[in-house]
Amino acid sequence: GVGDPNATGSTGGGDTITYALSQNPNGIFNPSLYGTDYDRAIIFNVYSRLVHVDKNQEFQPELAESWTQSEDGKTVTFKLRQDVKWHDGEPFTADDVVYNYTANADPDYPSGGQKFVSYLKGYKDFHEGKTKDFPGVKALDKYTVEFDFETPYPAMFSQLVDYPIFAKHIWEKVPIKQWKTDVDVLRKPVGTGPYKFKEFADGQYVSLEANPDYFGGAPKIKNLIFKVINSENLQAALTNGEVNIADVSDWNPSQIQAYKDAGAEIVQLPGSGGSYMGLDTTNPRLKDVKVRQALVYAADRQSIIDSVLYGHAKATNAIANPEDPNYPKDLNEYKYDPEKAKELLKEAGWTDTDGDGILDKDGEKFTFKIEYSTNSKLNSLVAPILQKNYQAIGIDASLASVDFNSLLSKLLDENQQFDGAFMGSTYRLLQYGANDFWSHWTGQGPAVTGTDLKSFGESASNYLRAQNEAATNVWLYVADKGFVVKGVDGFDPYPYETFLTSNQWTLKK
Amino acid sequence: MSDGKLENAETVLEVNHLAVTFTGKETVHAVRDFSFTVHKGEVVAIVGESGSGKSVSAMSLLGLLPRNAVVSGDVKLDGKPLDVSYLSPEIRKIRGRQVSMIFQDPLDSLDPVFTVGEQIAEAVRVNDPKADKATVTARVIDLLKSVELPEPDTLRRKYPHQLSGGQQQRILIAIALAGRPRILLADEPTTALDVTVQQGILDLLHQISRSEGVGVLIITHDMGVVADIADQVVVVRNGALVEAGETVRLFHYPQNDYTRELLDAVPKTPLLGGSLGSDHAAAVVSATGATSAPAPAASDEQPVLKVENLSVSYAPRTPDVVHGVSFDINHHEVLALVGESGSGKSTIVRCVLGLAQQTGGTVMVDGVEYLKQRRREQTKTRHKIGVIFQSPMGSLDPRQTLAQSIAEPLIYALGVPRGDALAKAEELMDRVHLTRDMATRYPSEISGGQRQRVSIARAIALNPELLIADEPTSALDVSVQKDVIALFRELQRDLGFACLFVSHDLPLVASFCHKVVVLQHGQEVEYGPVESVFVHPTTDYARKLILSAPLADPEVQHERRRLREQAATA
Amino acid sequence: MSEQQSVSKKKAVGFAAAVKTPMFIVGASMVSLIVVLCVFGPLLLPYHPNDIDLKSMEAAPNAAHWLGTDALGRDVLARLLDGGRMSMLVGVAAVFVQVVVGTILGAVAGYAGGWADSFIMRITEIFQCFPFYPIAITLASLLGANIWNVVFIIGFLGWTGLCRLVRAEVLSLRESEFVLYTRALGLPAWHIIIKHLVRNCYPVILVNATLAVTWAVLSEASMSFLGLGVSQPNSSWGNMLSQAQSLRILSSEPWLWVPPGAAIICLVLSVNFIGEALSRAVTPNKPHIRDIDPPSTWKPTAKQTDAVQAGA
Amino acid sequence: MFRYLLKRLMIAVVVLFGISVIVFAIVHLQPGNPYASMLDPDTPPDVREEVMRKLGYYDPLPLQYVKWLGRALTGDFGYSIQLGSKVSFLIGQRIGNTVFLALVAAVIAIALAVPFGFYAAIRQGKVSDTVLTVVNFGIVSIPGFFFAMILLKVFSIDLRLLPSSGIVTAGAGYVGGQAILDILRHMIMPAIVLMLGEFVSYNRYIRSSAGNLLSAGFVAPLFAKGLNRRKVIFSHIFKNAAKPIITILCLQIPSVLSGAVITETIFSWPGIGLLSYNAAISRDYPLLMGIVMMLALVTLLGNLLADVLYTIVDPRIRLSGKA
Ligand SMILES: Nc1ncnc2c1ncn2[C@@H]1O[C@H](COP(=O)(O)OP(=O)(O)OP(=O)(O)O)[C@@H](O)[C@H]1O
Ligand SMILES: Nc1ncnc2c1ncn2[C@@H]1O[C@H](COP(=O)(O)OP(=O)(O)OP(=O)(O)O)[C@@H](O)[C@H]1O
Ligand SMILES: [Mg+2]
Ligand SMILES: [Mg+2]
Repeated sequence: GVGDPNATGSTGGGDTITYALSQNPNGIFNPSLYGTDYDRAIIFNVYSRLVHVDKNQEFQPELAESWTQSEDGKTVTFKLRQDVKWHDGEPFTADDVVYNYTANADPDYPSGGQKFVSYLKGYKDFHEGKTKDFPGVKALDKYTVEFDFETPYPAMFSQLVDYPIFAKHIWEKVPIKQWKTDVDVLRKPVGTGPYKFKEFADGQYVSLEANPDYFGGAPKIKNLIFKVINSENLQAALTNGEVNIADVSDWNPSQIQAYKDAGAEIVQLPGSGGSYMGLDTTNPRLKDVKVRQALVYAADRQSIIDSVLYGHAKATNAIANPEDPNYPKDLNEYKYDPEKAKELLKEAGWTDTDGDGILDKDGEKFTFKIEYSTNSKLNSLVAPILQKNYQAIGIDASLASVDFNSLLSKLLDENQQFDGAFMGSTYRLLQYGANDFWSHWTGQGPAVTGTDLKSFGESASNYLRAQNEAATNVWLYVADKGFVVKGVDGFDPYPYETFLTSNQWTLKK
Repeated sequence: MSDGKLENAETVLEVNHLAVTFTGKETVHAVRDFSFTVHKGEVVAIVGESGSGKSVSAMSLLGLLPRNAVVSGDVKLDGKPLDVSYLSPEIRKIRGRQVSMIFQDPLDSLDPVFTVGEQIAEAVRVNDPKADKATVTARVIDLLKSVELPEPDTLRRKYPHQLSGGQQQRILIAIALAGRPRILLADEPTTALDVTVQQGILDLLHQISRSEGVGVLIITHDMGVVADIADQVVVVRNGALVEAGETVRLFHYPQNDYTRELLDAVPKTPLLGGSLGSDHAAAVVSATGATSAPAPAASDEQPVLKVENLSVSYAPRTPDVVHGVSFDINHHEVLALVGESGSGKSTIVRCVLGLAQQTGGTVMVDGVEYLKQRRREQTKTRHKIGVIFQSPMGSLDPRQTLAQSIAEPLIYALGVPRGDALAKAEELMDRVHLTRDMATRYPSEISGGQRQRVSIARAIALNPELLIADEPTSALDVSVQKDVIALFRELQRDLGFACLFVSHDLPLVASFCHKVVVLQHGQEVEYGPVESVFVHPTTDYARKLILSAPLADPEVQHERRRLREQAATA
Repeated sequence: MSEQQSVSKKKAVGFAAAVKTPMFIVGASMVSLIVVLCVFGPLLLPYHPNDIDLKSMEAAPNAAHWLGTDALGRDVLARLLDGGRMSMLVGVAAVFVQVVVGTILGAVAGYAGGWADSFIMRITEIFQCFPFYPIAITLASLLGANIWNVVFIIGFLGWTGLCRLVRAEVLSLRESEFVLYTRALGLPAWHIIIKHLVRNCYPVILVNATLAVTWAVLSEASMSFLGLGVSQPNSSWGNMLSQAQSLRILSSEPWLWVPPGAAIICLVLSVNFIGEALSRAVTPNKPHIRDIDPPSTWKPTAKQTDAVQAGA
Repeated sequence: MFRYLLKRLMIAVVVLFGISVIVFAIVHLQPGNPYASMLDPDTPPDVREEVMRKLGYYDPLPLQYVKWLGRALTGDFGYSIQLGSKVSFLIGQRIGNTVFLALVAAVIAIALAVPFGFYAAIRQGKVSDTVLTVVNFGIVSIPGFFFAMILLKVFSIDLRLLPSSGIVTAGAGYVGGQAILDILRHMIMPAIVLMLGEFVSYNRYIRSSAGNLLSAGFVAPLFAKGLNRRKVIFSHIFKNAAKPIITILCLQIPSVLSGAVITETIFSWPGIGLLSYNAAISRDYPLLMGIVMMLALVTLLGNLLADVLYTIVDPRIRLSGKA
């Protein structure tokens, strides 16, 4: 680090890289149970996955050496690497993989489980505890695993990318029911990844050390530390040399300049997290697709990107990453057009009959409550802009901020109605339509299907077109992902994969 | 005691033209021109009305005034001039060594978190810094013995709050004596104490001045105390000397009008005077002016207040404070409740009014146990009772004007319209000789005597059948007290109410009441007509109580002291 | 008696005396100035506090925007004046809730005694034991974030102190003889409580209320910092300050934090001055004797000598 | 004494019970489902329902409370929804940090407040007293979080003297004196921020109680018997002031702990304040209940401690079953 090492005592020596986490990890270091990006950061350095994505967003082998898929898409077979050892020296085998997914389907599994598992053969009976036998996944030999699907589910790969494999010999000692609570096992993860877990100081940091036996090549530094620093303090920590890598949370040029002044460089890549305002399609006022389209037209989304995000974002017109290969190029862009919005509203029967500047229909005024969660600074800037946009076309828009969990549970409650709610999600590969649940939108039958990745992709594109047409959300943007990097070489992230090259990271001389 | 000895005695303290002014938001000339002299072995009493500068004068001699006090005057201690105008090193040097002070409120004057032994030891060490621990302890025990405290060795380990008021006062005296001072300044040393305890302290002071030759300057407003102990009296008013002289002379031949007024205000009480035992009820009646009170009604009539076997406790599961007290009061009759402080007088009053928990017995007003009645009837009975509580300040709401205070019972009890009630209030103020322009004042803006009269006006607003007056004069100085009693008599004659009169002032009781109940520790020890109880007390306690009440008559007091001393040596 | 007389005299004229002290004058004029500015100021400004101007975001103070603009190009001065209304509303309303609840419960507990007292005191202890922020956050999400909830939360969690003070005061007043008198007279309890007990608690209530204003204004700011205060698009000093919570703004855009920060400090400072002046007036200090703090010269000052001579 | 303690403990139990009922109610009256965020939003509704049923979410509220109470009485506060782990484990991990910080802050605050408070009391009404008063007001009127930011800017960014957050240098593995020094350096800023608010209330309180003591009835008699000023103030007034000082120390416990929320948030100090903040934000009600109950217990014990300490410093006070 820069700065006076004596004064700051920063990173403990020349062989340590410190990565800032803006919040404390929950300490759920189980690769299939973790809930936050902060836990994920640790898990992705300690564990490995069967597959990962490359820069072109294609699936590449990791723990799996190769795989094959049957014609009908119902059988997928993985050949595993044979040179992999767990951090405690035990060998990694097909049994571990089978154990992972059997546990996922177990009745006691303390969470929802990975989606693709529920498409596997015999899932229902096993999950309901009717049999002890789960035929959906089996080890053909020590290094071969076969998945058998009831219905083909090509999107499984995206889940394999998200959920690393954990060790059978560690976890089978704990009853599955207690997996989320057994601190002793949860907080001492044993993986196959580039770094070994060393210490979790709750609320402060997680320290990892290099795994010399990593099958992808031993890391070049000795220690990797994830330190909890809230984003307000980041600038101080960076200046002070307490941190080497951190996320950019504010694209304000003067903030970026401040980071640069502190001796850091900025690494920018297309983001994968999208923001949008969900619309309740069952809401009487919003039932009419014209009204929803009007709401999209009336939102000056480009200005929001240009001002609040200083251009560091892409506009979206569906719940998917514009970089996604299945994202159709021909979606309606809903360019900012308040006149068109007014016209659509008029067609839908909303006019200002009493001249008070607010649209009405059948004696009811067009009110619109924009709900957003308090824990995002960005939302508190975007929401007032939308409010102004809507007020400009005669909608009586108001703002309501609640904490994220209240908002979430309100959206999840089918009996509650809302107007517009700010949401954000990570747009994962091959996963579409999950958020329709919130809009209460059922327009596009069985959302996304296909026997192989290609047919699945076409189906996905059609789905996105339908969603775009139905205007179930006011899609806002996918903000670029930014990193502040100080004194580190070899930091080479790309979408979905921040840590894939963490074994290549070195400190600048 | 021989006068000749005193005349030759050397002068210890000579104060001439003492003046003290407080500067600040307003300038107060607390002491204007004050002079007096104290000789060796002599007791000098300073008397005067409240606020006349007595305490300030004493404090100024020790430099114990706040910074905003400007002191001037010629003070000579043992013939050497002492500069009292600032906190001079000499003043600090004489403190506790040559001049000591005994403060008025004993508990308030002791540090609560140190044992009394430690506090005396501190004073000992001031005078003898090199003394070792054993010496100091020995001296502390000596001092405790000299102020006649029992078991000095256990006592010195106690904290102030563990001692009785009289013991605390003795501790203060012991502290004052620790430096073997030439002068003892005693600021109302007995005001907070019971008459019986008071007597002991006065005897002690007297003995110290005689045996150790200490000059004692005692400040008091009680002429009985003066008569009891003082060789010389200095009368002060508005911060200036009015008259000074030898005690007996001053009592018999006061020169100054104010002195005369002061002495006149003292209730004349032949009943308690002289030797106990002579029977002269008729003389009493004429001498006390009790003739002005109408004769008690015939005894076959229903008593207005009848209390039978009353027991009271303040909190559940705590011992009773009053045990089985009985008495009754007829129309036109005044019954006195007397007894030392804490004997349960106020408690009985509260219980009669339903403000304390009755644990046994009955309270009947006009023949009914009104406290057991329903709310509505009970309220009706309550309106027949007038109440005057002990402290004149506490009994008026500081945020109500006088007229509002007086009118309140009329408005809220009888439902008289506000305007009428306020008009009636002004009439009542006339009756108690308050000017109408006071109607809009607040209690803090009038004097204690005036407040007392407001309370009386308020109590009679509903034309009570029964008046309950709890020590209505305890906090007043004699001159104000005299006015209040006169008013009282007048009202009683006009309204003819029955009256329960609580007091610890026996001379006053003797001159004003028909019957008396003597209380000790919540028990009724005597009950009967004033003449018989006071003249022929049947219990030792009553006798002691009656004898301890100092009379404003130097000869009587000297005679009593002589008898006591005889009894002690015998 | 004379001492009692003089103390009570000071009490009765206490507030009047307080009004003349420099502390009170400074505090009161600062508060009045702030009130006037916030009430009438917005009427004179060309901008609405919520007007967004994405073309001039975070602009430094200039001729058009005297105090610059915020992250959405809104005029800082307009938001400052408008936010002042919110902050003061929070302060006053929260205190109102506290005073009403605290006084009523305290007076009832003190007067009624017995089980009612125990019951109310247990409730008070319960509320006292609530850790402020966790409960405030929970309540905020129960009620939604808006100004009235801030008022409610601050009032709801803040009344216990006053309740205890009023109760203690009432307990001693209850035994005072003017109250015993009204009870002996058989006057109804509500009359005694309102006309005598509560009225005599005014000094305690007033002094406590000024402290509570401070507490409310600062709590609103802290709640804004935690995302629970007055919410967008409305401004309050607290949320303006909390939006300026970044080291970047702190070092390079002072117009975003200096005005709300200074405004909070001024308001709190002046309210504290008023409170202090009042409390000094109602609790007169007995002057210390000379030895406690001996004057350096040990001689009467010239001023004192003059006063003595003038009076003599 | 024993009866007194027993009675106080019984009251404490009643109060704790009341707190648990109220907190339980307000937490559960919040709209929506506390477990909502536990599952992926795209979990199918039937799976969601099943998980909820297993968790007892559909039980009637009173039953949920009784279950909670039953476990709580045995010292089991359940598992955190958000973090999975046992509530007692989570609290145990954090409480020490908060207590340490709060204790240091309180000690510094009292160490400063006593001399300043006494000085102001002695100089009551003088210019120096007024100056101190105004300084005090100045300190309280700065919002704590704001002050913290300014400290950060000055000491971490501009001067680069102090680390910006945390308790220790991550992964440095210092031992012995170096470790202590490291912690101290991390603690300076949070302790100052937490301390200042406390300092003002201690200072004001001590000023007024010392002021009352200095004009108490027993002061003049002490001088009258010839003691000097030093002896009067340092021996008599100090000993008498012990009670007010204990009062404020014990009674400020809840405010120190809740003040820690802000400080801990800013300086990423992993304490109970931060934990409670997160628990409240994420409706982690088992954790929140656990923390609230623990803080309430600490508050009550603080009050009790104050009362018991009084009897030591003030011989006038006797504890009895009454009152
Ligand atoms: N610190 C002070 N500042 C201003 N005035 C004072 C101060 N102390 C006493 N006084 C005034 O000085 C006058 C004399 O007071 P002092 O206490 O000497 O009266 P006193 O004769 O002892 O009365 P009492 O019998 O009631 O004790 C009173 O008017 C009182 O108000
Ligand atoms: N409110 C109370 N609670 C408990 N005990 C009390 C209360 N008031 C008085 N006592 C006790 O009751 C006893 C009698 O008190 P009371 O006030 O009746 O005495 P008193 O004869 O009126 O004395 P004084 O002459 O001092 O007025 C005393 O021991 C006192 O301590
Ligand atoms: Mg006096
Ligand atoms: Mg009494």
